[in-house]
Amino acid sequence: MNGVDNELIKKIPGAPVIMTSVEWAINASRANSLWTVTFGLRCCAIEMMHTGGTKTDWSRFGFEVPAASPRRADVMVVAGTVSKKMAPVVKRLYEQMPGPKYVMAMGACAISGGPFIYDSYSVVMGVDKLIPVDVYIPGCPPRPEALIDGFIKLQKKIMAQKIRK
Amino acid sequence: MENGEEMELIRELLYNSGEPLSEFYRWLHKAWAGFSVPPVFLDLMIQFAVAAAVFGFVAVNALWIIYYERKFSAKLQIRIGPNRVGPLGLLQTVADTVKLLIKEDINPSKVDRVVFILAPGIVFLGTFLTMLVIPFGNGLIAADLSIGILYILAVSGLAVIGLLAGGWASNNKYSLMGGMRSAAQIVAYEIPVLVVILGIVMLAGTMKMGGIVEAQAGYRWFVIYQPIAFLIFLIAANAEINRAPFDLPEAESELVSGFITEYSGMKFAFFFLAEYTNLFIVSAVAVTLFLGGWEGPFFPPFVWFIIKTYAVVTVLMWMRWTFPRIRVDHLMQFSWKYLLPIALVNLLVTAIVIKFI
Amino acid sequence: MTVRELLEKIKQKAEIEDSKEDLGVLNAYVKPSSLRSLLIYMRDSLGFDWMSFMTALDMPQENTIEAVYELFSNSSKDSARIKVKLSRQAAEVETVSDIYRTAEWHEREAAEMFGITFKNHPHPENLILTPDIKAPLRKDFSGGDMKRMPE
Amino acid sequence: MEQKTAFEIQELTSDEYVLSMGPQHPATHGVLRILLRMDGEVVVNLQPDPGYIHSSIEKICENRKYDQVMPYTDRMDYLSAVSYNLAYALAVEKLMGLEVPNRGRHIRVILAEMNRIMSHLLWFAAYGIDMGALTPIWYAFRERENLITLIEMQTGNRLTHHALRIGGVKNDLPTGFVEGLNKFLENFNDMVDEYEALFIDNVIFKARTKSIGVLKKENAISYGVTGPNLRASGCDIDLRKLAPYSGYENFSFEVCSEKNGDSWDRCKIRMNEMRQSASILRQAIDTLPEGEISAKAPKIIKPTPGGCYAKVEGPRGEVGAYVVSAGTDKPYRVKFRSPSFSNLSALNEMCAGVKIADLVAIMGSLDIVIPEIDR
Repeated sequence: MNGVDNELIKKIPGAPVIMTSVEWAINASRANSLWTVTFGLRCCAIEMMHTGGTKTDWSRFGFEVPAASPRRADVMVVAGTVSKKMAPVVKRLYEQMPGPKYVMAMGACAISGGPFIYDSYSVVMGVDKLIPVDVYIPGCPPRPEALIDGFIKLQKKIMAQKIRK
Repeated sequence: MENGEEMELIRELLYNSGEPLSEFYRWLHKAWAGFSVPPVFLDLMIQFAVAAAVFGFVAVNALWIIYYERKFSAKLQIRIGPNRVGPLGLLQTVADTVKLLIKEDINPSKVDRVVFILAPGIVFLGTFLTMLVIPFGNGLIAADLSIGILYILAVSGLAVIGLLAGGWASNNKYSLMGGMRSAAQIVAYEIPVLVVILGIVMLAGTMKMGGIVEAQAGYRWFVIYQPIAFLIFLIAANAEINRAPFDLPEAESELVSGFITEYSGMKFAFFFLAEYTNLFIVSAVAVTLFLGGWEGPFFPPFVWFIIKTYAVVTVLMWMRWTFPRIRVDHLMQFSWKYLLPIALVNLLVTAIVIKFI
Repeated sequence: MTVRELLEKIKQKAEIEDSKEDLGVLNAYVKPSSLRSLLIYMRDSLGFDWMSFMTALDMPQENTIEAVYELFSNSSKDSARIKVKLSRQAAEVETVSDIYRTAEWHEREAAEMFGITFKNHPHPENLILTPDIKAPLRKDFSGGDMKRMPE
Repeated sequence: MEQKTAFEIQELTSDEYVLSMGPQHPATHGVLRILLRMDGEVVVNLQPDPGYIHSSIEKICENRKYDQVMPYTDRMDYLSAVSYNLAYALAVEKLMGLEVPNRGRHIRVILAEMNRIMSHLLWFAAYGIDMGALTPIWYAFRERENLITLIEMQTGNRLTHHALRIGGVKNDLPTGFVEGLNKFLENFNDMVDEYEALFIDNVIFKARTKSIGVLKKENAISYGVTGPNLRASGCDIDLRKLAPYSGYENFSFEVCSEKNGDSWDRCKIRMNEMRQSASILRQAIDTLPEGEISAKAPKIIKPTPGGCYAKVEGPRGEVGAYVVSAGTDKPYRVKFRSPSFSNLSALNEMCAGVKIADLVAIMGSLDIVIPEIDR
């Protein structure tokens, strides 16, 4: 339930205002400090590295901290094909991340299986079959600009979050 | 009070903080005597206030130093660095910190829970206690112990217990390896640092941090007399605080993140805070021992102290972003085969020179 | 060395069931029993020190699986393709991973992809696939959720 | 779900333990799992466990028409997509008896060499991170970004170019391409010198790579190791010289080789190869012939029955495509011979008794690309 709309909180004078600004501050800090778990699977991983490269430097937005361990990551960018052998690992990595956690499906393979939809016996058709996905970034592979756009979309999504009761 | 007197007081406070502070202390005691409460409580309160001030400095300084490192590395790497959050990206580290503090705090099911939770605290405690004897200016020191430098060596050794405990308690092979590495590394590099500091103590004739700075007054900085010792101190101290190229305990490409692999949220923030505060402390100690402490023209002492410290911090950052990581056995050999003998010879020469000249 | 000369040479050492020239490369079908001795001979005496790859071809219409060994000689720049015909039901052949070390992984791959058993292989377990997928590169493979491309 | 392999079940001595490196580990360049049997920091024995990105490309290729296979070849090795394009195109052209016009072959060489530089630059970047030097990556990516902009002008894609067609190339060189390439090549050699001085000739780096991970010549040949890794072991085999294809015989370049076969030699060779590729590129744009870029291939490609193995020298070694035709419009079987597959199989040979830090250094110096192994 939305904390600001809570009946009890509404009765306390000034509480909704404070709640709103606290909510804003929490969301803003979450949205502006998205640490990615370094998780590259295929071609998209290279474009992900390029996004951090000199031309489209993603550290400007504060995404630059690559967390080697999922324990410190906020967002998992699934960059590439998820195979059936990899599927349990992806799931486990997601479970190891502390909440609130977000997932971005980067590229056609992570969205739907991409070029491997037909005649393939070992590809999971989209990572959303395994874990909940927040933002989909189409492309094969998507350009760095597209990935940054995806990050900004995720930021907007986070800013619209409400504190639960 | 006349205007000129006021200026004089501010000047006195800035340039020679020790005297006004102790006067203020005496005044407080006098005022306190009016109440019928034992003065122990006043001392306690004052100490609490000092500790809070130091803690505030540690937190703000860590935020700034992390931002500085990000911007500095971006400059080295032909990038821009954070510039979206707040003006010039100044609030970036604030956002990171707030996020880390409100993140889910995971205690994995198979960890040794008590030790796992205590470890970041121990590491941070070691750092925090060291901060107490850093002389920021003339008299601007939380506790000017008569064995100040010895105290730093002793207390900074506390951190290794935390690292080792964290590595062990995580119940992760990578973490354990990281913890073992850090223990071996700190033991190996503590000794050259100790020997180098002995030379300085011989020159200064005191172990008091303030005394060491005063011994260098008149721009007779010890770096001029002990250039080799200064280099050894920089290298060994850099190794002691586990920064690249000596970042073996958390070598990312080898051990994932070493002893902090399993840590998340607030506990990780404490490790992070300790790491960057250590960087500041090492630089501050280098400034105190070798670069004349707060001494300098035009500006008040504490400004000079901060400028010099950040110059040393910049050099250490420059080292971090330039060199590849050293292998673990090379690291050990470097300390035992090169740094320690050179430091001992340096000490011997210093002793002979002091004795006979 | 022309294809004909090469064929003459290896015919003395091994039982060649059939042979043809395919775009200037010798394709020789060898009896499974003499595969190992032939490869040792070719490596040591004819200078075929290089195995580019080892794979298999599934031929359901002939009810055989062909194991293909592509050899190459750096000194004479000759290629040779040695093939062994195996039955689809009981595909079994001796390993050559001790002759050419690279065959170790290639054989593991061929084994899981085609369901061939390599006798005396040092690491007979799967290399790439999970154990629930069996012999996917056979022509009649139909995995549980494999979607066919619409025509 | 997780099954234990024979390697894990084997009896351990009391000092040893099994460490599973990967599939998600910063040093494995993608998702490779390596099972390590460790004694403290020392690797006693190891076994790679690939297959985490296996996407059944060979099965898919059997069910596509000949020209539809081409996009899949890009996605096996995204760092040098043109090498795989080229190997496949050469195999099908040989089956059909097509002759590619001179200009088309030239453009293929330009694209392949650009890909080689891009690939080696990425290796440089990734190796820096492996070794704990965090700055080389940005310099390498600056150069890569320049090259990618150029190659995007030509092919329309940044990584998976799909640049070649059976019979030639898709597009002629666009206007401004040659000027842009010239501008890039102008100071590229200086850049390589600088990077080499910064990273490869660094004292710490030398101490960590010299006489580490030695691969003996006879072992390299037996394991089918190719490319820079083979040439570091003192065997100067380069398919561009040994069995020239696509007009490589018209260019003069040196085959870089070293003697010791250690990690440092492998690094040195890649740096030198970047210089050689730049020289080939310079020759290629100076001698660019006029004419058609593509042979007239039939709309529906139906080669005569038979098999053909074509191989090219990719950045990592011998890239090969074995195409078997049954006379229909779909290939009967396509087998790709990927260099990383063989190179990685020799890892155990190099790693006995090294430290875990050395293992990372050796793996990085092998320059493996995982999807190429798994396919």
